[in-house]
Amino acid sequence: MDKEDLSFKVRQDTGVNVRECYQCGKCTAGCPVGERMDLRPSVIMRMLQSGDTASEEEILLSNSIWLCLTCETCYSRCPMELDIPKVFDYLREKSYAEGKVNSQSSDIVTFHKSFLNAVERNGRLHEMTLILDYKIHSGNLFQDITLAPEMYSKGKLHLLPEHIKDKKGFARLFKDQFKKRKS
Amino acid sequence: MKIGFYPGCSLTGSSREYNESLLAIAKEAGIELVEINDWNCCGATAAHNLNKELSLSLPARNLAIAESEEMDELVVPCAACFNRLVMTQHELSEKKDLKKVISEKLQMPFKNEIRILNVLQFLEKHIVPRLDQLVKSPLEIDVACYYGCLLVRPQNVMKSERFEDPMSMDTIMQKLGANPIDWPFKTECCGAGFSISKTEIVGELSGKIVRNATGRGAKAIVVACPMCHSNLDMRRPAIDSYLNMKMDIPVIYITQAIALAMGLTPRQAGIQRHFVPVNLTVNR
Amino acid sequence: MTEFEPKIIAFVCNWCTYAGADLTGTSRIKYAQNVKIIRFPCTGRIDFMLLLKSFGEGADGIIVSGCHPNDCHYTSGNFHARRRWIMFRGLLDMLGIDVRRIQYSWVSAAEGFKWADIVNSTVNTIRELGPYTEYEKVAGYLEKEANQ
Amino acid sequence: MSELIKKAAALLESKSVQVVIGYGKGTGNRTRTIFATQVTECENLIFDSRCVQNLAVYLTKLEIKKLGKPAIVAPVPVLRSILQLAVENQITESDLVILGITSESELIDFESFAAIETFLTTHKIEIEEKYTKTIDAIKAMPVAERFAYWVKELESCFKCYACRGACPLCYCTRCTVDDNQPQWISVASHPLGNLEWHIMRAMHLAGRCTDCEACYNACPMGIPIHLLTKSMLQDVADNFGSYGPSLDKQNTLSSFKPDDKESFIR
Amino acid sequence: MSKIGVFICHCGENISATVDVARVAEAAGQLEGVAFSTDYKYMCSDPGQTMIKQAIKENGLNGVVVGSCSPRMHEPTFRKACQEAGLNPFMCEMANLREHCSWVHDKSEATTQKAIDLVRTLVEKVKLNKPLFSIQVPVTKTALVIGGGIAGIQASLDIASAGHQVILVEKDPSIGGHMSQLSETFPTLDCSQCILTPRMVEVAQHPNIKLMTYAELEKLEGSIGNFKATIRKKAKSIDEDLCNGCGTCTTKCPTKKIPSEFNTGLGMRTAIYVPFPQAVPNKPVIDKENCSYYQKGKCKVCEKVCPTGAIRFDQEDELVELEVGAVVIATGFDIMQPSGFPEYGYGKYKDVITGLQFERLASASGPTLGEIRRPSDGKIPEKIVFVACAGSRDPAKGVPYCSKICCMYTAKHAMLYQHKVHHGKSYIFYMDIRAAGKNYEEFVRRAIVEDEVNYIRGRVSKVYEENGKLIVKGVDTLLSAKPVEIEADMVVLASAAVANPGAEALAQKMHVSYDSYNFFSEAHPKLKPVETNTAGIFLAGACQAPKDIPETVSQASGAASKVIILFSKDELSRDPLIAVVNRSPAPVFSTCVGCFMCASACPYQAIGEELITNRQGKVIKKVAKVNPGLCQGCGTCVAFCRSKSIDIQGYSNEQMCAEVIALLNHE
Repeated sequence: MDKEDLSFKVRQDTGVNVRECYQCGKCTAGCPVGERMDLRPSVIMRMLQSGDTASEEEILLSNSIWLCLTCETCYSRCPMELDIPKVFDYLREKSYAEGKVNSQSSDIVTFHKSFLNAVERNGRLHEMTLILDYKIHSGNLFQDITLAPEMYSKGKLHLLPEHIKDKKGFARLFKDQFKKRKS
Repeated sequence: MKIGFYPGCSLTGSSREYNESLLAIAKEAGIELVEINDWNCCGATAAHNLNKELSLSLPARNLAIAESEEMDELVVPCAACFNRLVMTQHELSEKKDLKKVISEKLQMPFKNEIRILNVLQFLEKHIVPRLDQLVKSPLEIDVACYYGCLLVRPQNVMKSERFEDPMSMDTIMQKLGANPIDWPFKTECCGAGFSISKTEIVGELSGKIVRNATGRGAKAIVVACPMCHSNLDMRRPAIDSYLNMKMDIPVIYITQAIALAMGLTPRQAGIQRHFVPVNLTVNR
Repeated sequence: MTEFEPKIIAFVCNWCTYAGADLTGTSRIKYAQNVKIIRFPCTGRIDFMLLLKSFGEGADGIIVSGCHPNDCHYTSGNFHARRRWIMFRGLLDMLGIDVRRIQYSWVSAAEGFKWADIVNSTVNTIRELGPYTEYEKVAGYLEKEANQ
Repeated sequence: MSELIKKAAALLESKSVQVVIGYGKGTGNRTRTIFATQVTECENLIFDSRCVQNLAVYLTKLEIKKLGKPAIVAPVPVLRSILQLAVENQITESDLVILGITSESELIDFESFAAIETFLTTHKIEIEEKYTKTIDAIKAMPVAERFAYWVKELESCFKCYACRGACPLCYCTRCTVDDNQPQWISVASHPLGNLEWHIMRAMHLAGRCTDCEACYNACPMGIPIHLLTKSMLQDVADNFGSYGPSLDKQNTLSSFKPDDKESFIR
Repeated sequence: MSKIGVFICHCGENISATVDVARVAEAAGQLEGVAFSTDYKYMCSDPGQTMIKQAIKENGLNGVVVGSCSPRMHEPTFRKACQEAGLNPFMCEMANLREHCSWVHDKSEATTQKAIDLVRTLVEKVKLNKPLFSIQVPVTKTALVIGGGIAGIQASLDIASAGHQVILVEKDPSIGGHMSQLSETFPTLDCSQCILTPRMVEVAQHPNIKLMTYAELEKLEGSIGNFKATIRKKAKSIDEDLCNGCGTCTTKCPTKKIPSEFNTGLGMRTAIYVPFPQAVPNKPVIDKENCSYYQKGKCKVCEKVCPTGAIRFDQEDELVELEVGAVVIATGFDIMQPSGFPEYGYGKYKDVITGLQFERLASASGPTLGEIRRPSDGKIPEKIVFVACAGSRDPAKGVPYCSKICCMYTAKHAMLYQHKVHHGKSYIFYMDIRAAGKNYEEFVRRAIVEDEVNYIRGRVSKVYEENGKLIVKGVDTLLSAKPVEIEADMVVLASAAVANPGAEALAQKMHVSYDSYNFFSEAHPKLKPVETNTAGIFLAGACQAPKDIPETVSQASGAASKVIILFSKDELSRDPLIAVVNRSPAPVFSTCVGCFMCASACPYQAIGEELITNRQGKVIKKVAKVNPGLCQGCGTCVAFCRSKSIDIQGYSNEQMCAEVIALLNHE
């Protein structure tokens, strides 16, 4: 494994040695979103094994890594006990940091960003803030337009957020970490 | 003994009824759940998808707070929060250098030793032993116990033995007088965090779950996770559109089932907050 | 100053650990050079006097290893050896001879990995404990006398 | 102890034995060992609290054996040694007559070794608290300090082997310390040789020692070597249950249980 | 004066790649007492051995150290070479420079230094070696064969046909083993029972074979040539001499609902039963666990209907002691129950079965008389999914190794299914097709091309039931890992072949080594595949590792030939590495004081008493004495002896002490 290889970095960060994968495909077979993926989990493992730069780029640009639900089914059944979700976490973080998020996944990533924005702001998630932030950033202004009032009527939405008290200490956790990207 | 309680964000909002019913049954059983002070969001899926350090530091702050309040146990009813907290505890106990980094960020004493209980573990330990006295009106219906992903996987970290076919919720439901069915979708994924961003995926995955449960004769689906609940209940229109038919099977929290069996009113159990109407007297 | 290289002597039985160490070799698993093996027919043969002799001759650490309980080629040599180790270990401890310097283990003919692990972890332990200067001082008396 | 004298005399008289091994009055307040071969010599036999020497040591000595069949005055510690010697095939019942003495200084007859064993079940070896406390204190020292303590204690040993000579269980024809092929232990007295000698002596007594303290009593330098054997007695009890000689039980070290504790073995 | 020769082997490059062999030889040459030292490419080769022999003769060497591979590999080779040069073979020792040095360390100064240390240690040892002479022991020419499957049957027949006595012990009521359960065999598709049953009958009728069924090894003592085996004959509750095998009892027995082991639970048997119609011996046994009389004290129907009065309810287990000269272990294998894979639904869904169960379904003698019908409702399945590697090559939940036979039998299963259900569809999920064997690859190709079995490269993640179908969620990794879902009527799991549950206990009884999977270990993976590390005990068949039938039969014949070689002489020589009690001139005679702690510790009861008498015949001393025929040379007694009066030849106190000193002291 070359130090420049993505597989080497994966191993350093997650402890997963992709060479152990013998391509049985059980991860893909059990993946709830396998059908929808452009690169399926076992294929991504194979591409990582190849050490081929173009393949590595393809992985980071893929839709698959964002479609993964982290349901852990693949890991729980993998005969080699490879922690694929952890590998995907690493790939996602890298793809996001390098601005390589697949356009089809932008709503997923927007949602995650809105989520963390909301958390950073209040310390806890205020669902109303999240939904509004997501709507603005995703442009899906009319999605679930009837849902919010119904939730509100069932007492499931609060208009005002709760704040945590130790704002300073909490802000430290976000420092130098997750950057808001105004995209 | 003080039992610490970490509600998590959902329980203060979209899954209020889970919180209400849990506190109601704890009160019935004479157990005090002490909400830990100034807790924060666990970071959920978003944090571990985008930033590893945040995915560890956010849960770690809560663990450190619980420790500082000298809690022996911390009950985390939300399966997603539970999973993040346990994963963090595991990761930081395996990797000492990482723990050092996080501890420095927290600037709090942090031993990483607290015992974290999910709702089923909490019920088994503290409520089930008292159920014999507390069950007033048994629920005599066929139910499908749905565990989802986060309570059972990864099995080595969650310490779940029967991760393909868990039974702990089934056993509790049996004790409430219900008949839990044997079905193969107990731990299939519902679509989790895609509720808003990829609603159509939730419709498909949750639809398969609802279809199998209904097909096997269940009259209600019992859950222990706010995400599963909102996907199966609130996202029913997406499910119906995927299945191309209207499904009316209700989805209740295990804590609501216990509350009802204890004879509490549906309102006390928060049943009125559901999107799919709940009628549990079907096969009486 | 060069790094301290512990001198470690290993007393192993022919049937299990010696064969296990052979397997380590056949499997090309690497381990530290510090440990050198002396072959015995059985752990039952390993006289505590030889362990004592080893410290007297300058060993920093000792490994004693044989067949797992019930697996002894000679039925019960390892069981007898185990009793002897228990008593010997207790006595050494009472005398302040550091029992951490003697690693006892069971390594079967199939445990090539375990052998490498035992060797490496023992080398690390002894490296941390440092040279056995206390014993050397006692043992060195003779040499000093001869030199004078 | 007129009864003892009478009994001993009768044994010699009837030629049931050829020698009576017992305690007699020594110079000053001390006692000495008496080997009475004549009826008249029995008059000198005494028994009181000063009689602590372990007479069993003579049972395996060639010079004494030459005198013929012995009768031996045997208070409890001697009885224990006799039993252990029996376990080790060094004496047989027909070889000797035992003039047993209870802790209440009363004479007691033993028909067989088995009878001794039965008697000893009510006279179990017990390590006095003052010793257990000392042992605990030594074991509580940091390991290097403990080693230094013993090296210092053993410094005064000049290998007179009085400990060996006094021990009823050191009956080897040739002691390993005298073996030079190979030279297990160097003969000269120096720190390493002393340490090795005492380790070897203690190990050879592992599971055999009956805690008579003869070695310590014999040591001209007062080295607390009995602490080593006492500590090992504790180890025997902790690891294998009981200690003390037993005819049907084999020696601690020549027997085993498949489930002996082994927490220290990897 | 020692004149030692040191011979350092390069072992091709195996040693010389990391050890500076020339330096080792040079350093050895400078040791005191070393008269000759050299290195050579292959010491074990003919020129290498010649070099040793010449050096011995030319330099008058009286000791040899060969620094090469493990003595466990070539000690006999080099000792023999020395002997041929006129040197006592026990004056030759080996320093293990390969397994314990060059293979486990990188090339460095320290590695070479370690090699020098090892050589010096053995040089010091060999200086103290003494010429020893082999011990001759008589050979009992009876073989014990444990296990009556095809391996045990073949080994027994071969040994018996060579004219030696064989005792064949089988734990079940009949011989036949797993092979008798199989339907057809790959790659020829001949019927398993048709080729096996004649052999079974031959065993029963062979004058040299004594068959003991429903019996197990209880204890094995002694050593090569002279073992003493204790066999437990479990009570069959039948007088075998009186029973004529009419079968009336088995038809009348009222307890009929016991899952048949032979039919892997797919059929039922009675409490008094013959496992299968072709059983040998064809006489029933009573299964006490399930018999009404034994369990409830009432019934005795079998006794009433037996025409010969052969039922014996009071029969007890019997222990039989046998003298044997060699043992063949042929205890076979077992199938891993796939219940460790809950995702496959075995145990939950009746129509998810193992490969062995499929064999019974496909067998003409099976519960469906050879028709492929699914267990749940007896319907003929229209679609079958076979899952290969359902336990094998799965370190997480199964075994890491390849079970070797599954690829072939799964191809066979699919083929048999296609032959019997022409319109049916079969799918095989596989990872690799391992068809290395005569006509094996051709067989698999036939299944794919002619019988249209659908091979899908990928594993199955989950099997579950929906609407009466088994939904199999798999993947086709050859189509960009496309998820595949098949609605099947039956699923067959090729579960892993594992060691028998009793293998570990049996190995411990016989003191043979076994691997981490509890398969018995061969003495050398290549050159001694049928020997164990315990002389006189040989291996046949799948008890050593998963094997197919041809391989099993060849190994059985191999083991048999080893036994026949052993039996070809009346006496055999044993290494004289045994304990000896010292002797010295009068009046000491021996330093032994006769405490006999050695005797109580000896695992072989090899230590007895010797009475030393004076001229008048009076006993003056009782000392220990080793019986050289019984002593196995473990040396436990040596470490016990306080006066160092007992010592072991070849590992003597002097030698071991010299080794310790030499190992720890370099310049």
